[in-house]
Amino acid sequence: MKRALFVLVLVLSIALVGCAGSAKSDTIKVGWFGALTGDQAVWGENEFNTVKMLFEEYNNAGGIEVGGKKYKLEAIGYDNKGDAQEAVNVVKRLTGQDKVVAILGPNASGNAIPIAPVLEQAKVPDIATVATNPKVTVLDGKVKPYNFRVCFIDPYQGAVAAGYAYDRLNDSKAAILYDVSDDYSQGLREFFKANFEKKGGTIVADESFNGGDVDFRPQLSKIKAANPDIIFMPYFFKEVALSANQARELGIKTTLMGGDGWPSDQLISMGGKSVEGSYFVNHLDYADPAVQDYKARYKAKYGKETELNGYLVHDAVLLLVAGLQKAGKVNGEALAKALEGIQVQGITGMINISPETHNPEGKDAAIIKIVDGQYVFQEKYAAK
Amino acid sequence: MTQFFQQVINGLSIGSVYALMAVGYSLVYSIMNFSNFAHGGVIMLGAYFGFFSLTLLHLPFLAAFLLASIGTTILAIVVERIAYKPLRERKAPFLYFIISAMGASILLENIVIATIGPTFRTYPEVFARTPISIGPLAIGRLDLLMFVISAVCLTALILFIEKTKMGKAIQAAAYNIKACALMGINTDKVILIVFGLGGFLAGVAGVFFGMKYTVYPQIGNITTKSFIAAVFGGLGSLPGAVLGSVILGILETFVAGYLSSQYRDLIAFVILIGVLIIRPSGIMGKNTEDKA
Amino acid sequence: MLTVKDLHVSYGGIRALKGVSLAVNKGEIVTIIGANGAGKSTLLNTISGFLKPTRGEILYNNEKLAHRPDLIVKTGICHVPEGRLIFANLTVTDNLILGAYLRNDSKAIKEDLEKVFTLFPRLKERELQLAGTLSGGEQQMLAMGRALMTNGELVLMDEPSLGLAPLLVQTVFDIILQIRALGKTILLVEQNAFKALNIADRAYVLEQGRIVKQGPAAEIARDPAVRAAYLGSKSVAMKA
Amino acid sequence: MAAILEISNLTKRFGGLAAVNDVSFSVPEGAIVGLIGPNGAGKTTIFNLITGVYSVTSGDVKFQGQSIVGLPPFKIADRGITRTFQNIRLFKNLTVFENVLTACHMSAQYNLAETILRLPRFRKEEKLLYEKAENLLSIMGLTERRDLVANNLPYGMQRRLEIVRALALDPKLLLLDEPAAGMNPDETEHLMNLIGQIRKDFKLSVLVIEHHMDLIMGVCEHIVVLNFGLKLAEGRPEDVANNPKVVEAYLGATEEA
Amino acid sequence: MDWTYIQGILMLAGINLISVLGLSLLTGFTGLFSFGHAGFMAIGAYIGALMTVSPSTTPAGLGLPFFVGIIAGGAAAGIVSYFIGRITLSLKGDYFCIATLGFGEATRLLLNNVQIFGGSRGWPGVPYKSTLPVIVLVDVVAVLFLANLIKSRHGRNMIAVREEELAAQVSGIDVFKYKMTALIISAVYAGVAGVFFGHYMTFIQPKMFSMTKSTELTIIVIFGGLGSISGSVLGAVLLTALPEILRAFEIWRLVFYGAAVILIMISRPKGLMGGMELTPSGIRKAQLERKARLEARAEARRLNGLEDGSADEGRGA
Repeated sequence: MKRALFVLVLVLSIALVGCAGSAKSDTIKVGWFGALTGDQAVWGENEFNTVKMLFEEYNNAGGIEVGGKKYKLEAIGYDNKGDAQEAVNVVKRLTGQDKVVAILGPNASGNAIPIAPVLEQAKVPDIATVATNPKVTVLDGKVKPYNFRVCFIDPYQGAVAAGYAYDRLNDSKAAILYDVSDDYSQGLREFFKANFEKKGGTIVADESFNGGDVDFRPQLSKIKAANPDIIFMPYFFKEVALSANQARELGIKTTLMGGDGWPSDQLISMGGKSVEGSYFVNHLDYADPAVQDYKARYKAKYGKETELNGYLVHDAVLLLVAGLQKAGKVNGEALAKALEGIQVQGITGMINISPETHNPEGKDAAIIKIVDGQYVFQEKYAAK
Repeated sequence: MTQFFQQVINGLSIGSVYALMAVGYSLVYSIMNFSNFAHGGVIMLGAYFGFFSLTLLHLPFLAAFLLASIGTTILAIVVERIAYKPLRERKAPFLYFIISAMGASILLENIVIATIGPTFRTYPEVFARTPISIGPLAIGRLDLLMFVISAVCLTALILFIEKTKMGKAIQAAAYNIKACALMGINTDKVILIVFGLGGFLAGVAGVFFGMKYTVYPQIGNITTKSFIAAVFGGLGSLPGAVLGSVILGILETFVAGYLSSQYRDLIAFVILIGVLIIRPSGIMGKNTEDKA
Repeated sequence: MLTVKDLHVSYGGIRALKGVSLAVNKGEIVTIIGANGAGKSTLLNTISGFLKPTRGEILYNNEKLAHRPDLIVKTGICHVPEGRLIFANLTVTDNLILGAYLRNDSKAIKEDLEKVFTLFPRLKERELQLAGTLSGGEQQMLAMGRALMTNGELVLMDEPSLGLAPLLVQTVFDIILQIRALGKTILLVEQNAFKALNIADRAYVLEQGRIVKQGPAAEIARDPAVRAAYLGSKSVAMKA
Repeated sequence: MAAILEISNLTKRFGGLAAVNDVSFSVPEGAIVGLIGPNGAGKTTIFNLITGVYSVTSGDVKFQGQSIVGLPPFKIADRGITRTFQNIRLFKNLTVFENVLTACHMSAQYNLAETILRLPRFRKEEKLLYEKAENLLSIMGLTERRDLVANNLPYGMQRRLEIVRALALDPKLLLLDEPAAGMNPDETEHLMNLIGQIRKDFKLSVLVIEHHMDLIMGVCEHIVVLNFGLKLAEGRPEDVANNPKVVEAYLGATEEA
Repeated sequence: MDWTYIQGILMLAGINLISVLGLSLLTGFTGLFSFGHAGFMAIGAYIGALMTVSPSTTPAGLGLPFFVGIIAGGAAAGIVSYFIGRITLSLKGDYFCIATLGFGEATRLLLNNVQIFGGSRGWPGVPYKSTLPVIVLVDVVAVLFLANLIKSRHGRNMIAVREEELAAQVSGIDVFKYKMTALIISAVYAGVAGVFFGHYMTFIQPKMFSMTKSTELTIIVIFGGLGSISGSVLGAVLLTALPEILRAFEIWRLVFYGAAVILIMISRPKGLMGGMELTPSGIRKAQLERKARLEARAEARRLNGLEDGSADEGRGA
């Protein structure tokens, strides 16, 4: 008992000492959080690495100038395991304990939605990366003052996918398989379905699974029997690869289609031939000259390819720096004001933050096809 | 009709994965009378062992298989020594075992996350993805192999339990561990062997799981299901675990295929509760009578 | 053959044995009588290694016994437990074979199996039946047969007549004599003090975890205090 | 004297085996009745049947003229039958006082809402319960050990505590299952006196299972002998003791009997 | 440390404490283990939110005051627990745990499919109502209610059920009723905790109430010590704070957590405070017990000439 208490006190004191390191006045602390463990850890790691790399680059160049003074940037990142409750805790820690001026991330809408009250209380803005649910920035028709993002939103993505499948690929019978326990997947499915039907197509099968499932053959067998022209799979690459493999094992040869949950190195290594010839909606074209420089820098520093999230967090950093410079002072509230209506040329396109929605308006989507294990850009496509 | 048979094949295939896992739960339960939740973690590590044997050591498939299974056998025994043996010696109530097992399961999962990393690993393609077609029906090559190896492993296990002296000792220990000791049987060794066997099967299950799906630290969901299958068949009964797994596999497939895929898991849990109400110790579980 | 010296055992927070000393010589039947809870079963369970003494020692053929049941069986002590504890989920033969778990001499095992079947013809009839379906008496026979299969020299018997009909009780005691005739030494714990004293050579009276009397069985059986406490009929006779 | 407990044609089967077979006897009001027989004769099973722990296969158990067959154990306890156990079943991790206090619960009526809000009735009745428990402990000479955890009591004291706990229910009929097991002759004699005393003080009837013949012969007015699930004999102690069937089956056929 | 940050941790600890207290009654005092209490929290959270969410956000919302939400959430969980209890309380040991696990998971999966609550996408827009003073107040009330209950005949009857079910029955205790009472009270506590949780997060999602959450609660109860209210309080505060403190250790913290659970089970299975209370009389009792234990040990030592702890074995809760 005594020993247990002693250990506890020790741990507590170490933690307190560890936290006591005070900030230097010429440093701007910026928070980041996302999943460093769990299904989406690949992306979390990629995001945080990118943030660290960019900050280092700024610092090596002497820092950034805000209001006539040079500042260094410091990134403080935490893992929230992709969990909403953890997200709130982490944001409380970042705003309260670490006193960051802004937060970058997360990539999941489920984690970005519940942090709004904490941000509002602390007056610290957050720039989400790939959180595509509309409710991240707007709730009850009111824009949340401290939530921003650099990506397009689900209704738009769903509409793009539906439009491209119906108009360009000339598919009229679509099947959907989605993750019923995932907010992102449910959202895309809903908007795809609505738009596809509005265009005149029919949904011949609408099947779902539960997050964590690894076997989709019962649903796929049912889909096979419905004989669709295309199967829409709005979920993340792990399940995409698994379900694609199983579909091929069942002898399904139909084209597959998905959203921005797809792009990842792992998709190709896991899905292999099964995902050949599939299409997905993406935030950018990997072959776009604008992104090549970043891609190369990342590869040089970390020895591996960047993921999709890296590009978006890259632009989130650009947005942050531009916002700080526009605000002219290191202050969360001022930064939030400055971000409204700001216009920044990012590597994923022109980012034009609307004061009404805090979304980057008018961002084109890129349609990518998997050919020979490569992501091949097809065209920029905007839903009408 | 085609879809019906296809769904039966799907169900059997899922069922055989469950069976390999469920038997491990039942085996331990039969002797220790508690649900060894750490089994899921051992299966997960089995998948990793197999993966690294193939990719880092470049072992041939069968050797990797064996190495992974030996690894999990040792791991299961280590878990027993650390997390359960002290409790056993103290004759602690079964719930302490369960909590300790949960601790072990959290520990295993997070050690993997902290050391190997949280990302998915994909097995090199040992078997082609193209199915064997029988008319309109498709059977995966891996599924077929898995079904065969599951059947072989489970038959071997049942033969071992039924026909060998050690197997008899295990059966005897499941009935009464004290009387077992009176026969000169080292009960500690019996318990180790049971955990070892469970661990071995966990390795087989893990490698198959990895080959068929993927490897990552939280393969929890499917192990939970296989645990349900074990309960369903009656904890402590090996044939029960196999039967429960097959039934659950087919049932789930049919719910997903014919009713609603949304409710697949929900129905699995509702059935679980239903079975417990009608037959509180599962289909083939041993009925313990409480005497005053 | 077996020597117990100043044995103290605590069990479930209770000091069950408080300095028990006794000896069993080769070829003897020694009985321990005493009330429920006097510590008789605790004594047997300690000898066969299930309980750890807090003090004292147990010597078998002048060697200290280990504290592990299986090793103790190996040295040649077998134990027919209270309540029989047969493996109800196995067949009669399997139960017996398990008795010979430590032995590798398959020929001798076969012979012993035949011996057991001669001793208990009822078991032979039910060879392939599940042990759980046997009657109480048959189960007791099976438990004894199973113990004999270990080929131990010293047989510990814990309440072999427990819960048996009078007729069967007599059979059980007859069998105990037959087992002795096979050259075994027997340490018998029994509630049925009369019958036990009848067949035993020597006896110990255990009370409250202590040996309060010892001596030749016939002498103990005549002791008035023992009769009053455990045999009943004398005191009844006195009152009547 | 009217019978407080009447057992008629009571039978209990486990699977095919009859553990209790067509047994009938009764306990007169205020009497101490002994139930004897070899181990496994079905004595404890009869206790379990009376107290509702086992379900009755056939036959009837009447308490104060009303059948109690099919009632759950707690309702039977409520009617006024309580018992002790062969293998002591105390609330092991509670103190002596807490054991008794718990069993006093039936003397209080306050409900849950009164409890969590500590309303006057709760406080009044709780005070009475404490007094009752203290009182019982002092009558039974356990006051000194009041704060000891039951599990740490010596064996004899545990048996005694079990009886006190049973008395806390204000029973009309007390079933004692081998109360003298593990006691030395001194303690047994003490217990004999105690049983006689509580019968008088608490105005109850007692049915007792015991192997100690001294005790049985010393306190019982009436003895029922069971053997192999069947009633072998019953009657006054001296008659039973001299019944040749009883002597053979239980007391032991000896050269001199 | 910054106050808002500490406040956040304290609020979470306070919320956890409410459900841990309930579970403590069920597990620590009545001896029933549940792996499904996250299900009751979920019911509380959703029903509570249904009451308070403004109709303009979600059409189903009633826009009622917070206290209505608390009462409704707790009551809903209580009512559901009654039906669950009816069918599962007769199950024994592992099977009861498994049935509760099944219930918890089934609740979550069901909520995944209820579209008016946003399904698995979750339900944003729950008003932020859980403030530290209110949570502390509810905690105090919850502790007082529980302490009063434990020290009454009802509480003693529950403990009797845990200690020795058969003896409890023949002592006139309606075992089923008391198990049911304990289950309902614990479910109401969990439900209320769920309401506070929802109104703290302002966003609820079925996956917040997974089996992991249930396990976490059970682990807190055991960590604090079975059969001790003070233990539950201590456990809830420490274990909610611990992951936050260990956050600096990032990925290794859950490794420590798992190891700690095993360590507690094998070395101090009664938890921090098993069976003891931090009240004057509780401390006195603990001292008495300690004295008795030391005496027993001294006696054993006198007998053996060496240390032997066997005297205090077999006293596991």
